[in-house]
Amino acid sequence: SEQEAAFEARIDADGRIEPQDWMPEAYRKTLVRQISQHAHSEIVGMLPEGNWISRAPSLKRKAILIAKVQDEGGHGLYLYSAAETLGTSRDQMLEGLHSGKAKYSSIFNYPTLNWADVGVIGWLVDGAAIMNQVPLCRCSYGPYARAMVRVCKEESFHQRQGYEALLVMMKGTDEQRAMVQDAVNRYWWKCLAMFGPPDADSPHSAQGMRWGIKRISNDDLRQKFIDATVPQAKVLGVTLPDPDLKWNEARGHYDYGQIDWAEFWNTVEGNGPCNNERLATRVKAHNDGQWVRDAAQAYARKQKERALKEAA
Amino acid sequence: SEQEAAFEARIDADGRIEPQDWMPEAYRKTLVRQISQHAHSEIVGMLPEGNWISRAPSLKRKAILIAKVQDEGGHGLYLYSAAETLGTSRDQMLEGLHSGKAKYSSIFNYPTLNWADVGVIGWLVDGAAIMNQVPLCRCSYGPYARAMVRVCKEESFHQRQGYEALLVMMKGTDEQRAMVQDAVNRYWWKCLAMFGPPDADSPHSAQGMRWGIKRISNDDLRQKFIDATVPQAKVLGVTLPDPDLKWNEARGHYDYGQIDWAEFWNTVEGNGPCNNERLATRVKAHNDGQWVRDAAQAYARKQKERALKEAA
Amino acid sequence: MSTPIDYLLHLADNAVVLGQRNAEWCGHGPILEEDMALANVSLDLIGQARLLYQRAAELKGGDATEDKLAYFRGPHEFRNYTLLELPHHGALVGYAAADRDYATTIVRNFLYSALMVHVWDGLQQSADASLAAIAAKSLKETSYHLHHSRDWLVRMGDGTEESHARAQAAVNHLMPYTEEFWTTSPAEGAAVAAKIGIDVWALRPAWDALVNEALAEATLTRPNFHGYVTEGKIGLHSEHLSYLLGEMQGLARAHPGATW
Amino acid sequence: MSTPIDYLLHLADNAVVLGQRNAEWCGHGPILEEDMALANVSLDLIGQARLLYQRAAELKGGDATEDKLAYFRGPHEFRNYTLLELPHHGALVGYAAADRDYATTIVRNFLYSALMVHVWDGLQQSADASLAAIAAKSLKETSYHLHHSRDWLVRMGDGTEESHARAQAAVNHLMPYTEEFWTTSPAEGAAVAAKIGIDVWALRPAWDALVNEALAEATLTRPNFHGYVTEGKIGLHSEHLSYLLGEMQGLARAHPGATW
Repeated sequence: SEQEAAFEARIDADGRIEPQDWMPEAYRKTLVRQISQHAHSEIVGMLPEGNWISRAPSLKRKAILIAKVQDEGGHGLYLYSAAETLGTSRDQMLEGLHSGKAKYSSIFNYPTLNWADVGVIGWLVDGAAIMNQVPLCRCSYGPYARAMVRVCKEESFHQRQGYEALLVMMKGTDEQRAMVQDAVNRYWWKCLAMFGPPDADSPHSAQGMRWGIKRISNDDLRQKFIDATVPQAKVLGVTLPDPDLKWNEARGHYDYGQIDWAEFWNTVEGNGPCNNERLATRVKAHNDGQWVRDAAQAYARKQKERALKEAA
Repeated sequence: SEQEAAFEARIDADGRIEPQDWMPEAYRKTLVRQISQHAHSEIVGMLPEGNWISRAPSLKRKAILIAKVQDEGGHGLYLYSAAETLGTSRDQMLEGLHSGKAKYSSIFNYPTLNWADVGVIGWLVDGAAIMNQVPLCRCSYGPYARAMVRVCKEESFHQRQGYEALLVMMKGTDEQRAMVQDAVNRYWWKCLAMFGPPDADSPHSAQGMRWGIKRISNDDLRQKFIDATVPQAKVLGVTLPDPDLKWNEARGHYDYGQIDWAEFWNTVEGNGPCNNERLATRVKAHNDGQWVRDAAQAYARKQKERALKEAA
Repeated sequence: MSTPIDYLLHLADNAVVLGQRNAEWCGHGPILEEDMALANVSLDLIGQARLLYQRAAELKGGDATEDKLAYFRGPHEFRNYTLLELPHHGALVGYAAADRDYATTIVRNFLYSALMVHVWDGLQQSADASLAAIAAKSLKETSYHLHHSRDWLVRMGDGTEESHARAQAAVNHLMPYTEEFWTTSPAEGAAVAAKIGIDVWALRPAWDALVNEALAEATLTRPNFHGYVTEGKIGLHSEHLSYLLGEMQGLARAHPGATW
Repeated sequence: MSTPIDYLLHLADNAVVLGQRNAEWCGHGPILEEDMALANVSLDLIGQARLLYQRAAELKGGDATEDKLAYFRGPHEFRNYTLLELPHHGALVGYAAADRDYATTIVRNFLYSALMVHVWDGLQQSADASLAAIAAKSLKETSYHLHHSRDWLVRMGDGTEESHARAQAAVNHLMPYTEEFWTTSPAEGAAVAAKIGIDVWALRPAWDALVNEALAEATLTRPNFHGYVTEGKIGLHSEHLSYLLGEMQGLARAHPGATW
């Protein structure tokens, strides 16, 4: 069709698609799925870090952590709004999350077991997320691209904060250093898996590339992340738990070991250590909050009625 | 009436009244009120000490405390049973507690704020309770008297355990000693009030004495408690927070200062620091447990029906 | 401790304890916007606490720091209003477990911020210039907290039958704790005498007006007071504070020499 | 740490953590008799933990004591099954607040004691005579725990519609955690090799039979397992243990040198 041709031409010219523009249903669906999944990840991602707010070991770190978790809520808001421009309501998206139909980043299905996890999530998890997200700032769908610009800016800030917190801990006591190493041991491989399956096993990527939603392949992003992170680990003084990790002069990249994809898929399918807890907590918060949302709606309705009566 | 004369004669001869015996309604009512109030005190009294089980600073103290709180539950059970022999069911008594009609010892309306409170409750609160309760072992109503024999034996054990725990703390660090002194400061006056209003203001006592339910007056018991406790406080090395407390050679007793009866009555009337919390906690436990009790009843009914069917 | 320090600790402990409580909703709020709003309230309060502790540490000298004051004092040394340490549910003993109730949270934030807008306003004239500066900053934040909680109080009271009942229950539960506002602790008395602190008693009519007006708009009833006046600000707390501080301080205390 | 010590700590940590959880009901039970029954279970478990820690401290030597082992090790050093540290409610994150659910408590006590009657039975033949003696004592206690929890499991499952639903939900929630029983930790492997410990894997058919029979009598369904096998016994816990230990250890750690 003519519309389709115009859409394709815009995509080919690296132009932006805006909400009022015509777009193929598959493009719309792919975006809603991806953006809502991203929004859900921000919201569920508040839980593992939120777990340490009450116990932060200094008031400064407590404030930083609250602000960070609050930012994640903010990212969730931008992203839900971006997805809403595609005709899906926040309630519909939440229904998808709560029923288990929609996914969120599997990294949040692991527990935060010591205070250093907070720093490591900033450094590695946010670091990996940024690698994934920076290309999305050039995504073909305008509202998503613009949301991602803001998200990436804040995520970079979080990443630096996380790394800085770890630097301070590594300069501290033996126990503090052990906490950092323990957290790195538990999170390193999970972060590598965040880039998704190897390119060879990633059939959806091609269409995403074609549409300008995905810009760089999983394996390339993963390699980029590893290459950037290894020197940071050295500065920090932690060991990355991969005996196969070494510089390959010929490739100009770090080689690395085998990712446990069986474990990854098992967690994605709902069988990770915290899947049930994360989802049930979101559902409980939503259900427990029903009366509050009802109250706000009832009050707004009453106010409207009163205004109408007065006007009459 | 003839029955009444027989009852009076039995009382005068210091004999025992048993459940199957005739008794005046007022006697029955007084006993139900007193015994159920005593039972409620045991149950509500589990809460202030229960507050420290999870935080007991050694496993030995944790075990001692659990056993003690469990004993209190046991006392509640004997006492509810004793009251049931007078024709009032446990459910009826609990309904009285939960609706706020029935009272319990006001001493449990104060918070337990540090670990030493546990020891002080053993030493002073149980100590005062024993003073009150030992005469009840000779109470005219048989089931109550027998329950009290068992209760008093266990309470004496608790009192010694509490005192012993405080002795260890007083031999410990400055902070431990400060905890003990702080707990004594908060509990001393409340314990003196446990014996009830001065004899001059205690109109119910006469009938209770007449019936052999009450044996010793409030002021006499209070004096006895003070005389017994002052030397213990000296051994312990704590200061009792009463500047007027001193030995009166002439009386052969310790003189002591003014009890704040306004505060006492205010707390009895429901306005102490923890009245709402204690009662609401009991009510919540009861309500939250409804489905469990329902399940047990439903299952018992089904089992009975099955047995009948099989027999048929 | 000397007067201004004790008074600063009262203000700081209020802020840190309520900040700790508000942050508990993070990730559990009734709607995403409220998660963020309460995180914001919490951040403001923690920020206020930091400035106040820093000033107290400065006056105290020696090796005092904001974190020493926040993390290494026991419950009996804390000087916050008892109101602020209560969990987010109705009256229950310290070791009870229960769902959080948003009405309790909102009503408490309202009752406290309705006081603090006046306290901070007055403290802008404190003889302690640092405190005056903290007050000016805190006043702006607290005005927002008051707006936020008042809006929700009205929505809940004049919302559904359930929300009205919950809001009224929270008001009944919490209002008695506000009586502590109107007693004068030694620290407050001395601070007022030194023109460092503010006479809270004088703020009562303004607070009453603010509260009564909001309750009326929310179609809620103000319960009569007949009860126990709490004494958190002289260090006599409820059973709840030791749990709150145990959780807040545990990690810091497990690593006494550490820097974070 | 050496083998027998690690193994003893696994057994002791199991007992202390579940003892701590059971005691949380004290004063909050559904009926007075159950308050007392759970206090009793808790007392037995704390008693078992004490004997096991004492034996471990003896083998460890130096200044080790039961309380040092219970109060001064961190969550990552605890070797209990993850099952035992979970709060008394359904799946929720570590800092969620919720009412306690008695079905969760009962189902957990059942699943654990159904294992431990066999473990203690076998350990009566341990090459460590102290452990064998502890096992004989613990077997009697655990048989009572099994009876108690099994009785209630059946009552709940075959009681009302609500109790059935709650019991089934608790079974669905907790059963996956029992998979941890059947893996062999290094400490267990070494203890078995040294004839000090017992091969839990070999107990699986007996446990299955006990569990399946009870579930059938309770008209409850056993869920299929497909999931994550927890690793508490090698020190990788859920988010819940650090809260439990924070509360349990806080006071003792605030007074490191003190005797109680």
